[in-house]
Amino acid sequence: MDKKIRVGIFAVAIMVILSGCAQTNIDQSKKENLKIGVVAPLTGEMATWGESVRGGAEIAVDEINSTGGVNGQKIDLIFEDNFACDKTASVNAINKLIKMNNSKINLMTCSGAVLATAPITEQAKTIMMVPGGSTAAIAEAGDYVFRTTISDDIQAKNLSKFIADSMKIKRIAIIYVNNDYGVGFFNNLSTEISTNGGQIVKSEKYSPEDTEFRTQLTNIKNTSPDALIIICYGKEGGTIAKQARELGIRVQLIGTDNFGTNEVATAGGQAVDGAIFSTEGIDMEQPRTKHLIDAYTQKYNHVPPVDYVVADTYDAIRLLADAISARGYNPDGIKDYLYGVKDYAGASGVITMNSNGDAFKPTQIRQIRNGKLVNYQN
Amino acid sequence: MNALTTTKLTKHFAGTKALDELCLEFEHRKITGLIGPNGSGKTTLINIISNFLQADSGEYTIHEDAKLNSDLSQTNQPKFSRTFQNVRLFDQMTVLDNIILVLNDKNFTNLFVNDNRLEKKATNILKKIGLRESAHKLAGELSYGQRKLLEIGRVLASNSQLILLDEPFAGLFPQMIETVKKHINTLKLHGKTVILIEHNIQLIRELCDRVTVLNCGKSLASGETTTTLSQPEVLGAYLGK
Amino acid sequence: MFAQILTNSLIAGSVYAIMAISFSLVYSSTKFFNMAHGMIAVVGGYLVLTLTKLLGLGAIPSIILGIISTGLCGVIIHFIVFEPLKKRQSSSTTLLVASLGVMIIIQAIISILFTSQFKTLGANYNLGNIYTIASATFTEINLVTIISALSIFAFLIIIFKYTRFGKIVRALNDSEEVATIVGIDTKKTIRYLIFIGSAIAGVAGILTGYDTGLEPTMGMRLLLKGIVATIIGGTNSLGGALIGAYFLASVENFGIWKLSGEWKDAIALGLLIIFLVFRPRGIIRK
Amino acid sequence: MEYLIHIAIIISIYSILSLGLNLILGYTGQLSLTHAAFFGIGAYAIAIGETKFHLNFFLALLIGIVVAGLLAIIIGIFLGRFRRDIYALASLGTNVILFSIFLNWTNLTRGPLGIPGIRRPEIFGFIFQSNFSFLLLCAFFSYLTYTILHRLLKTPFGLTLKAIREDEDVLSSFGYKVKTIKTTAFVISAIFTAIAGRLLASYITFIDPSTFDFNESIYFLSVVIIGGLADLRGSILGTIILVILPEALRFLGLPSDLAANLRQILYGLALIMMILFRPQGFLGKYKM
Repeated sequence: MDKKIRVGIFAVAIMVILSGCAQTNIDQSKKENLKIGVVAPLTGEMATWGESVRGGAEIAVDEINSTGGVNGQKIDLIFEDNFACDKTASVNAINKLIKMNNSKINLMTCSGAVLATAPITEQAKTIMMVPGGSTAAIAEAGDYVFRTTISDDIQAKNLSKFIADSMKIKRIAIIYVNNDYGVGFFNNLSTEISTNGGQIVKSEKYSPEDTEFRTQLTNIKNTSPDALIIICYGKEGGTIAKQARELGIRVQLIGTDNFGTNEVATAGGQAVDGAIFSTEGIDMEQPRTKHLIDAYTQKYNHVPPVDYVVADTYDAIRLLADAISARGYNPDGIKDYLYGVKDYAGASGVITMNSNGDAFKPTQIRQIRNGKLVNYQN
Repeated sequence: MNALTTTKLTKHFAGTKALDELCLEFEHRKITGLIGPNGSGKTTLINIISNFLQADSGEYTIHEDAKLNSDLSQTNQPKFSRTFQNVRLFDQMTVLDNIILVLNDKNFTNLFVNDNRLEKKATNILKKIGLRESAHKLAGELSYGQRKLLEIGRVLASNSQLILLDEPFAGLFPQMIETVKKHINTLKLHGKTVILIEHNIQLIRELCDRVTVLNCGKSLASGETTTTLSQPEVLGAYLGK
Repeated sequence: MFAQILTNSLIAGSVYAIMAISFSLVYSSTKFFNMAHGMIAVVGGYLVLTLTKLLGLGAIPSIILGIISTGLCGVIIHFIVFEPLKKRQSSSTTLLVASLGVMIIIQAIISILFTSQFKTLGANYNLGNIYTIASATFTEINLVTIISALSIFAFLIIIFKYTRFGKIVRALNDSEEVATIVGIDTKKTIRYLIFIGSAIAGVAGILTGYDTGLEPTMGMRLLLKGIVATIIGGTNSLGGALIGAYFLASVENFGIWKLSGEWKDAIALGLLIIFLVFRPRGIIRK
Repeated sequence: MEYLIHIAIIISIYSILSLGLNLILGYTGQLSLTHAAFFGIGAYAIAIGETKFHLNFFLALLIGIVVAGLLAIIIGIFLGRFRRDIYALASLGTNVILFSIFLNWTNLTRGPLGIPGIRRPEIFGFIFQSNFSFLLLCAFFSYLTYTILHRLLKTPFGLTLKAIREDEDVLSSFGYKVKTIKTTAFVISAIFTAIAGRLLASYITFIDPSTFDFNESIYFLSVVIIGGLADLRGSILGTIILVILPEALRFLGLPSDLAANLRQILYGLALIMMILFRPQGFLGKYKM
């Protein structure tokens, strides 16, 4: 009996020593580098988001370090997986970054994870930058919390105004994913649409891992709407469009920022041709954005899965680098700098930070034409 | 006075009639041998009485002798205690625990109260069946003979009046057979009714006061041991003379 | 409207049916709920993906090759993990837990090899031809799914009824001990059954690959619906698996039609629990 | 140092849950895949209690125990009818249904939006604000769980649990009310799981349904199996290993995408190796 206990305790001891020594060598060799932690869903269903965040961050840091870093100090990225946006894993990761790696600046993805970890970064007075997490609740998450992705309510306002004024569409059906992103966006959109005189003829929900939407779409077809808004969280947007077309729904398809990705374009194929979607001010012709997308495709030899997340993360790192070079590696200085950001021409559009630390960017309506994400001309 | 009566007890297994409207009586405080060729329904009868199986039709009643039960405090004491053709013990529990489980007070609330007298009671039952030294071994680690003895120990530990033994002697060494015989007789002395399934006619003659002969689910004969065993139809069907 | 919902149930039901038939084959021979069986279907899809996209084989040869290698894959996994456990007379719970471990490993390996990005087997997808019968529309791939579900079922019924192998399997289903006593090489027969079951699961993975695309995490979803369909229909009969699958799909689709989309899983598992309580042996009692 | 306190809090919260689950899985031999749902019930009881009705932590704790207990009685009786792998499937079903209720009963649980802003527990004016004080609270609760279960398993009740695992029918032929015993064990285990859920909710301050789906149940299952079946110390060791293992991987500095999937492979492999070569887990006494 005691032999087993000794084996157990021994195994635990190695684990602790292992984590201890590994941590110390992180400190010595890279004393002088600036540390930026990145927490993202590198595995599980959300992995395509995680890969986009990793890509955007790595490209930005490579560029900064190749020009000698910030005031001569190189930036070190520390990636942590939060196991498909799991709250406890995100809290574990942020605690490790702040307390073991004492990294004062951390990127966090997934709205749920942001809400769970914001109190920790607030208490530790460290900066949290959110490249992907658009639910409105994050605005009041804390004064050290900033976002380069725009909040859903801004996007919902602009999209519904566009639908009502320039597309003159009144009868709208909505199908949306049953998670924090989908429900949050739907709530904003339904209020905005009614203020703009539109009418939601049918709304249908689906669970995130589902791949079978024919029955919900049949319900929608039955109310013969003028347009179908798809609020999807990932690639299932393409499958919804495909099944809608198969069921004979020929109306205009409208998507949100998550619909406008290369993944949805490949999944939807011909079915999403002509679909429009609202997204951040990513303008493909704009040199900074074009350069970023080409750099990503060249480095990872595949097209960025969720391009607006790549752009947001890239801008996040760039903005932080500018802040550090202006105010040094101290959170309070960086905080004031970030609040003062005005008309910053980033890869994801022209960014102005508002008082909640949310980026305000003009949203843009873009279109999918034969598999490419292009600017919209009617 | 009968300890157990069955009326029209029937049970089918995929077409064949294991028990065919069986009406039997088992006398009180007597050891009754239950004999018959393989598949004549002996084990099925025992399984039904100890509700491991549901009968298709007919019923059985176990009559309690009020006198004997007077001193017992436990209310829901089972009316029977049994052994199994292929031993069924709590393998990954100690030998001692296997016995204590039978001695425990079964109603729900007293389950949370420790009664340390039980351990002593259980140890001397183990002494009786010669398993005292392996009290803390796991039941699964015992030899086949020891496992059979532990099942007998469980029967001794229970104070129910009706005892059902399904081939308790199968595969035992001679001297173990003696210990089991001794215990069966002590059970009778304590006023218990024993139903013994056994193939060895010699043991049946030695132990049983009465005998019931089953054949294809029907009762061929039953009565006092020597007279029943000498009846022609029993000899014909069973002993193949 | 009603016809369309019925067609939707038929389409969804066919995928459930293929999974349920493959699962009931494996379950009747191994007698435990193999939770890794869903991942076998996913492996089938990704094998065909590698054969078509990366090695450039034609669609038909890669599908046939894919199905056969999925069958082999099922047998190999059973040989490595489950046979030693069965030799040790482990309980069905232990085997179930081991199968959870296998599921986790396969899923991780696939996401390392193929990343979790969306992959579709359809070439650059054009809408393909859409058929409409009595105002219910469905596509070519839906038709192929329905036809393959029914033909697999018919094919198996013929084998089990009229061939020697079928008799052996039926004997094995009744009781493994008796079968061994009579001289049937149960180990080999079980391996054949697992091969056929895993191959059919591969078909389910491939069809989903063409219809809604492939991702490493879809295994559990496919499997759960397959298990529910098998139990509802009756675990020891192929007919039961088929009927259970279409019954589950229709209850789900008509349920969503009346309630709303997010209750689909709850309806399916609710149905499982209702059957477990009131009719544990399923619709077809053997 | 602060980080180790954080890890210790997570370990003590999860060990309460694995101790509770071991009562059902290791001692009574029932493979329950629904414990993540009870973990959720505890978390939601405190979240709703605090944000909607502004109860203090310990009052909400009491109400949560009652709610978890009542629901556990119903589910326990329902599950009591099944055995072995059918039991596992039925419990998987209940977990999915409870998860759908968390997700879709929007006006109670705010659905997928989750409930933010759960405050730290407070008693007579003292707020467990600092991590160290919270660690003491969690350690107290896990010590309480350990002693209660330890003493419970010494009683005849504990003995009958092991006998249920071995051979339920023979035990009921001795005259025990096996169904009531099984349900009681399920209720006790569910209550401890709910307490663990409550502590996690007040530590993480934000909960939403995604942490309580059945994949989490599978995770807790492997914690108990690897730690050791039918041995309380085994569950604690299992929790330590399976909380530290993924964290330790963070420090190895592997390429981030490989490391993430490696964690899954390690965890699946550990499960299979354990069952093949050491079915009772590190410290366990019961070979599965």
